[in-house]
Amino acid sequence: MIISVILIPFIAGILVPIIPFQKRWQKEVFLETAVVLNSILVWYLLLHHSDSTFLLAHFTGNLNISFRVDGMSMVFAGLVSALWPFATLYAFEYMTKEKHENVFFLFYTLTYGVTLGIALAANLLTMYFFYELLTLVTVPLVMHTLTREAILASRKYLYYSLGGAAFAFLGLIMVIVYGSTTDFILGGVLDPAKTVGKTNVLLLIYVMAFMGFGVKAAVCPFNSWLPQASVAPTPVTALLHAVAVVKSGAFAIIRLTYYSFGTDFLKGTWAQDVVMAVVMFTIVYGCSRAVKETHLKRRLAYSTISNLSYILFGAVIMTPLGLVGALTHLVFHAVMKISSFFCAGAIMHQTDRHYVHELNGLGYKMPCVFGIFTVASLALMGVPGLAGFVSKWNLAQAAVESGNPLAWGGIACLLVSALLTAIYMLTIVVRAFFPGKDFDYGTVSGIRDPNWKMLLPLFIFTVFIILFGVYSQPLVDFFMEVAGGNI
Amino acid sequence: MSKKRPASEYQKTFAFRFFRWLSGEKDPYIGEMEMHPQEEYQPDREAALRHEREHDAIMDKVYDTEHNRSLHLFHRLYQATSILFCLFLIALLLVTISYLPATGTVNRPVNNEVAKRYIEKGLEETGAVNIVAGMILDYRAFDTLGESHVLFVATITVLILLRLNKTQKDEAEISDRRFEPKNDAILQLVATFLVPVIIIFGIYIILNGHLGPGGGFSGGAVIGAGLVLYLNAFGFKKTERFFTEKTYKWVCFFSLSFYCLAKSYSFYTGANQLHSVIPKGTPGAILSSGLILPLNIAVGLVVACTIYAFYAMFRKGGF
Amino acid sequence: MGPNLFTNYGEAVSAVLFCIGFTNLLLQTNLIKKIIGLNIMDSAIYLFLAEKGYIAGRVAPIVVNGVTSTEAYINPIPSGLVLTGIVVSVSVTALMLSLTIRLYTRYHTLNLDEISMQLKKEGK
Amino acid sequence: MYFILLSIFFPILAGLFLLIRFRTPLSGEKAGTDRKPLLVLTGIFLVITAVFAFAAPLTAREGFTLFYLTETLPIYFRIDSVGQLFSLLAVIVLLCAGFFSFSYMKHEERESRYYGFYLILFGVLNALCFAGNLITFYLFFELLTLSSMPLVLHNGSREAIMAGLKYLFYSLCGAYGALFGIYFLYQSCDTLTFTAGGVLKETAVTQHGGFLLLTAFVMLLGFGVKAGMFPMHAWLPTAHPVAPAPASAVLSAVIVKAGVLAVVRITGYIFGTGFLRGTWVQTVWMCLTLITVFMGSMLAYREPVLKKRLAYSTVSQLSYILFGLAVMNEASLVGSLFQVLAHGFVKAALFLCAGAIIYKTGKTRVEEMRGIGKEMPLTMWCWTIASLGLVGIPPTGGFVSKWYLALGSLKSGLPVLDVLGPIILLVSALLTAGYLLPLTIHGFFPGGDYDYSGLQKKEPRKLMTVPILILTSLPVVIGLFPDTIAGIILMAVKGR
Amino acid sequence: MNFICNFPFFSILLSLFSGTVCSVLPAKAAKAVNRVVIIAVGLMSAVLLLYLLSTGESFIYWMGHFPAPWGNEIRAGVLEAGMALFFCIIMYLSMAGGAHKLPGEVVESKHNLYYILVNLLLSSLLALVYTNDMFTAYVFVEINTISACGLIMIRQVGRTIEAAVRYMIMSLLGSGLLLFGLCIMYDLTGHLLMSNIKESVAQLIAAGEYQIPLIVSVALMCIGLCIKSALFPFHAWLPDAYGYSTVSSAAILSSLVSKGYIFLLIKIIYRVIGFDIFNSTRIIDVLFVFGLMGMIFGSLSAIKENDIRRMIAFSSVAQIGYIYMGFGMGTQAGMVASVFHILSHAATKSLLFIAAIGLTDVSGGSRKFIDLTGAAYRNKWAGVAFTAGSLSMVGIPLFSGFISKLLFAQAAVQVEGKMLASLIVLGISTVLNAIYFMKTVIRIYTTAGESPYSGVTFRDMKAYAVTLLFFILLNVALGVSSQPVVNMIEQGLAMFA
Repeated sequence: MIISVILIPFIAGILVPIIPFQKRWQKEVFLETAVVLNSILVWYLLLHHSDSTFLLAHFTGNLNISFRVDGMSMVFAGLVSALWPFATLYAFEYMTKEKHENVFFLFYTLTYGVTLGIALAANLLTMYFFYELLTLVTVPLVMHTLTREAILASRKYLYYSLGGAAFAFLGLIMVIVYGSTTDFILGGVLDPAKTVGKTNVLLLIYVMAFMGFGVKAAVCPFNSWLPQASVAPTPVTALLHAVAVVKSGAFAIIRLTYYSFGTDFLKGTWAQDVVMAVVMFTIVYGCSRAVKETHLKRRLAYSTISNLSYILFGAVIMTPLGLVGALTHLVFHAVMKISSFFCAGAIMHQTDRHYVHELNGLGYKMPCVFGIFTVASLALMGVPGLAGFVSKWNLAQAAVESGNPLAWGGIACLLVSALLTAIYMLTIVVRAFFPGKDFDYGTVSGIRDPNWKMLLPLFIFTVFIILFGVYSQPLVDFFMEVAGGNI
Repeated sequence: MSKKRPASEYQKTFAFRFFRWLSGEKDPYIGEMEMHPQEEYQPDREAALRHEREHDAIMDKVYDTEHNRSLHLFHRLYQATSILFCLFLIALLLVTISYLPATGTVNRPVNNEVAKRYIEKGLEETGAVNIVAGMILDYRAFDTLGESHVLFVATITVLILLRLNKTQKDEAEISDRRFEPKNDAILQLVATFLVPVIIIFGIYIILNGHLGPGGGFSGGAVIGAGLVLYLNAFGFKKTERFFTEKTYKWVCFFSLSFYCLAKSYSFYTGANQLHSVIPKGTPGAILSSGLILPLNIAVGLVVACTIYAFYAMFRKGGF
Repeated sequence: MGPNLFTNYGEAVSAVLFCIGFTNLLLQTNLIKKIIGLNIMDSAIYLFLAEKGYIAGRVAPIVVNGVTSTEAYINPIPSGLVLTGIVVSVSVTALMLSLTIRLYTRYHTLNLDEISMQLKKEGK
Repeated sequence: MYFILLSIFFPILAGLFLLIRFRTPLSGEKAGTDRKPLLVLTGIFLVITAVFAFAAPLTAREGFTLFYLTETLPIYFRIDSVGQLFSLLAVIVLLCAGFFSFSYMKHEERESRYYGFYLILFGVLNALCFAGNLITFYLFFELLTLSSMPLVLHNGSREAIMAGLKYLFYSLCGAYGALFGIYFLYQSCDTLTFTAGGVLKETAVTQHGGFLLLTAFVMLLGFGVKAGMFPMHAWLPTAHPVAPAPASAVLSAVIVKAGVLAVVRITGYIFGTGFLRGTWVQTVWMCLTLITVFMGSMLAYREPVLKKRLAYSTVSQLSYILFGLAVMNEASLVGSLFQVLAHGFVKAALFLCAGAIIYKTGKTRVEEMRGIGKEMPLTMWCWTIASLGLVGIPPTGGFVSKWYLALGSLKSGLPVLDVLGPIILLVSALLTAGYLLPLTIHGFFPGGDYDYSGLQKKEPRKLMTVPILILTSLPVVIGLFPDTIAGIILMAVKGR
Repeated sequence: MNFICNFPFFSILLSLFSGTVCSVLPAKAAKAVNRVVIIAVGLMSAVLLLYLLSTGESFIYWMGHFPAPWGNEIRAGVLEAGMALFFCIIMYLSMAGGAHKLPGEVVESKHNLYYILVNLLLSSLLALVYTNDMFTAYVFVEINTISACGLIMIRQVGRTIEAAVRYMIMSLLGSGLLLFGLCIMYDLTGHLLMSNIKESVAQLIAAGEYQIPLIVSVALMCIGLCIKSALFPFHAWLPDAYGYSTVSSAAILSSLVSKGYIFLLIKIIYRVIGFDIFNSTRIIDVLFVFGLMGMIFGSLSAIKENDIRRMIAFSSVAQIGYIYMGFGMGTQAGMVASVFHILSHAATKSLLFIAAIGLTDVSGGSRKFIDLTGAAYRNKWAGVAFTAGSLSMVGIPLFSGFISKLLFAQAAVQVEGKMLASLIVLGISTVLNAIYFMKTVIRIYTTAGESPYSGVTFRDMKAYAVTLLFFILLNVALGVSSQPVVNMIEQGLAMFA
């Protein structure tokens, strides 16, 4: 059962180029059916999860590839499987303008399976395995257009991701050697008997592994791949580089911190300070770069960098509340960012405009898209009543509650970043709706909102942004349970 | 404000900027927001060409060994370090040697039961009077098998490197004839006398390999030397009557095959504790000591041919 | 410094020779000189081995008059090793020489650095 | 209860309706002929909202929770006297400015957008006044910024857009500073509901009182942005000149008062004056307000553009209020709240006068306005009276408020500042006279060499003059009955 | 004695003899003989391996009628048999993969000479694997060196000959040092057989005699073999030698020849000196440091390289650095990791070389990256294979490279003083690997407009494609079911002691 949700996307993906579809819609129906089915299966699995571990294969020694559903995996798998059908729907429409569709959908669907693999992995090795695999299946998506930029971007993406994985690997080794098991157990698996006297080394390796996984989560010195990778088609940028891939990095860090090394071991050490400082810097850095960036998708990518570090900030607070904050932002940011990216994609798809200064006056021509974009912007800023506020609130509360002065500084970073978010998001909105006095409306004539395939996901995401903003309690309670280790 | 300053200078002062900020005329962020789009990548042919030219120029400079100071410096440095390293190695080895057991004495690890048995039982077990020959061709025959194949593989590589194909060979022959001492009377006369003597001496060495100093390799080398002398005196035309590449090939093949098979038999019987059918013979006789004599002959043939082949190859690239 | 340096003068000489050969092999740019260095090096080792086999006052291990007593002969093993070593050295020398010939006919120089330069200029 | 909700959500929905219903055609030409339905609708909506807002305090005084953002974050409304006071100001000013803009906005594009956001702003302001806890307050404080920004950048020129953004970012910056405080307060307070005397936990105060002081300071600075306090005042002089005059009036009279309300709320109702009094926060805060007072007046004094001059004046005058709040005793508090009313009406009147001048003559600089009193005597009379109110000449409200402020300051017993404060207030009042009255003087007495021939009657329509008149009369009225008003305020302050 | 015990001897002699036989055969027949011999030896090794696994202990085989310490001996254990089998597999695949290129690279009349060299190389590798005698080892090292040199320069362009010269010079330096060390060792112990030397060494150590010469001798042997296996500072000959020789040669050289020397070094460490004694010397530290430097500098050079085959060659330098790092850790686990890496690197590197040639073939024979653009579309099999090899090199799970990385890291963690250094360098080196291999992979999957070169289809290169497939399978097999292999290595190393 649990393996089937990983395999179905693989099979479906591989079938796409193999089956000779007569018409486009047949392919669309096939893919969408597969994806939706899989998502339903995932949700069924999550709702009826048992605590047993499914062992797929022995790898070497006592290492094995196995899967299990626990709280964290429920969050991530649920998120991914909820978003994927919409993203696929959106991709159908978007990809009408691009070439090599089959290859695209092949890897796109493969990525679904791999991401679920990361989510459902029961131990560190399995997660690492799928983590590496994720890099590989997403590279073709980044270089899809095969332009010079795409090639450079994918190259950088590969270097960064694989290099990061190399350092994350060290963390894996540490857990293998000094832990009692590699399975994920809330509170960590390090064996105190083995770690005596090795604390500093372990912490150093933790920092390295953090940075290693952090590459995917675009932690500061290793973030430049993400904006570059936005040359990929928008469904990719939206889903992968705002949700699946980058969140995998954050997810992996959470796993590493809470489930492998254990917060008891890490909390209050210099390692925590170091990673927190890095994360805080990234929060501010990402935003300030976003302000300077004029390419729309790259700007959003920088925003993603900063927001990912929110999640990590929650994670490195290393308290249950921190985890709650991280999870909240993990989910909420996914919805907000995917919606803003889809807006960007819709704009690019309808108008072929990529730069912020080209968006003047489009707000009147594409009211739906820009309305949704505005909502997403406000949510990202953290206006109360929208999703962003709740997650930021949780993060900040966790930081306050932790009593760590550095974390208090982190709150300041969050707020600075919120201000910068306002700058880089609202300037777009203002441009679109208030183009200025001498704006020539002739330049935007003939532009209109995209069709329902694009708008439907957007609307649904917007509803969720608002819903989460005003009624997030069950979800947050669920996260509490997860963080408390009750699920 | 007693003295009037020009406006441009005034505008640079801190006070002016402060005042502008105070009165809300200056915004810290405005300059940041209105940016020009980033330039699309344009393949610039001019730049590429220029780059190429620069590259060439740099390469010229790098390969200009005459005038490259850093290269000279590097060479000097390399030499100096090498010499230092070698001096260090000498010192190290000398120190090591100073700790080694004293040469010429009996009580050394070297003079242990191994040597003792070779000397005491060698004659009995191998039938060879020459203990060294017995040792290398019987006790430690595997090494020697390897050794002969070293020679073989060396010949093969020389062949690969220097053997010419048909057309090249003809050209080489023409140019070779030009330098060949033609009909040098003294040489030919001396050779007429010496070559048989040398070859017979070589044969003697081979055949007595198990009885006294000598053996396949040394004998073969002597024979080879005789052949080389003959070649030098009389030229390829004469030698090709009896010695061509084909001859060489088959002689080598048969000798080595014999060597291999014979030794295989010996190893196989030895390892499986089987009785070997090869008789040891009477120690001291020519026909004695089991396989050693035939092996010496085989090695001798191979070596003789190889020495000749080396010479021919070096000189002309063929036979 | 150990006690036996002057007793082992033969080995000492061989060590010095070895290093001379080694240095030549490393430093000489002329290929022929390199090969000479190689041969010096090999010969040094043979000298070393010969010294190892030597025992004062004894003769070569060829059985004379059926005397098979350890007191009579020197150690035969090093001699055997030298014999094998010589063949190897001959083979290697032949190979090196043929390589040198090949390079000389192609580049008309024996200087390895110059050959490298020319190769790089060829750009292949 | 319903009236509260209605007063909040009716204008917001009405505004959204206007925005969608009267979408102006894209070509950018003026709406022109079909202004009427828009104006009528807007007028009706405004009046209805005002009625709701007035009715709200009469019908319900206990609080209620609308919904929960998260389990512990209720959106909670409650009406208390301070809120009511601010609501009163807001409703009057918004009504007057709204009607004024019916004629003023004739020469601007995209009126429907203006009115839509105006109505939304109305609702948000009501919500802000009636907000019962800090989270609710914060929510609407953010929305206030967002909904007022379109008014600022309404005219669409590049400067306007830049000014709008500047306003937005300064305000958000302040709001986030406040949010920083809220994060910490949440853990150190029993509840975030506004309660007179503060809600700080005893334990929190003893444990990290120093940090809480810092928090308070950050929050004061943050909310102070909206109130134009010194280090973050720069948005005001940028935003005012480019905004339409009625928008400026609202901005200057009401929206900045939201900052004041915020400061009142956090000092009086969250931290409690007892916690802040006598600390370094109070000292620094007072210094900042005094600097602002003086600086604002000086800048206004040397500013040639009329609306900008008024903006600087707002900076200066608002800090009177903040100074009063910072002194933190009863008299000063009364003075502050009195000043809120007085300044609100006066500044609205002044801006509307300026708007009328601009609307009729297109003149923006002070030196161009010689002889304007001959052209627009009614407007200029109003201007003069309002100016006197701002300067603090009895019997206007300005005098009363300043009196109370000085009284409070002198009674506070703070070292140095208790005397320095009134002195600076006095100097600033002189400067105020210096920058406002020349317009009157030159307007009515342009001097001997003035050429009267080019003058013509330019008095605006009634739709403009009536709001100005109302707004001008109000400060005089409250100045005439200072004791009554002060009594009411005192009651409000005490009964909080 | 079981008949199977003859197999090591048979395989050595068979390959030696086939070398001789090939000298009189025409090219076609020589090729057939070569293939048959490799297969036969492989089968024998496989049978032997099974036999050894079932008996669980190693055996000594007399080469002649005399037992140790008088006669020559060979010895077979699990590790030896496994290595022999593996070498055969790699060699067969390399030969098969490069066969179609041979006519273009080597003059027709010299083909049989080529096969002679290959056969002799195989025999020398087998002898190095099986030998129990130091001097035999020396002799076969020389055969190995000379035949490797022959394989380098059989494609006669200027570069290869120069590379061969450089290779010979370095090798001869190495041989000289090895021989000298050997002689000193002989002088100290009076033995040439490994088992006997080990006993004597243990006695010497116990008695505290001849410490300095002993260490110097070990050091000389180690340095000699390091030079021969192209450890970092001695790698100057390597790129040209691997980069310009024939395909099969490059594959064999990189994956087998240097591994033969390394395996000999392992034997010396275990069987001659004794693992613990070796570890107590400072030599392992030197090896460790040079290993680490090799990992870094090899990769750096590879990044700078603009020629695909030279790049792969430089990558070998780095990979050999890994192996020496494993030695340098001085633990059993490190050694296991190194041995596993020998296997994994051999499987991967030959795959890369063979795949690279497929790519260069469809790019007009140029190995410059710029010409390789889009090559993977023109030759799909080679593209996939190169990608697989690269991923293995980078250490992606499922491929063999990951396991060796895992083993190295696990081993490193257990070493107190060297843990951080090795882990960090491991990480950095993986990053560097990723950079140059992924650069290439992306390059070959890039289409830059119309390519002037035409592609090939599966029909054109069946044998080649199948070879690549087998290579990939081998790689994946090593990566997925590594546990038996690791167990075997552990068992084999245990047998060494």
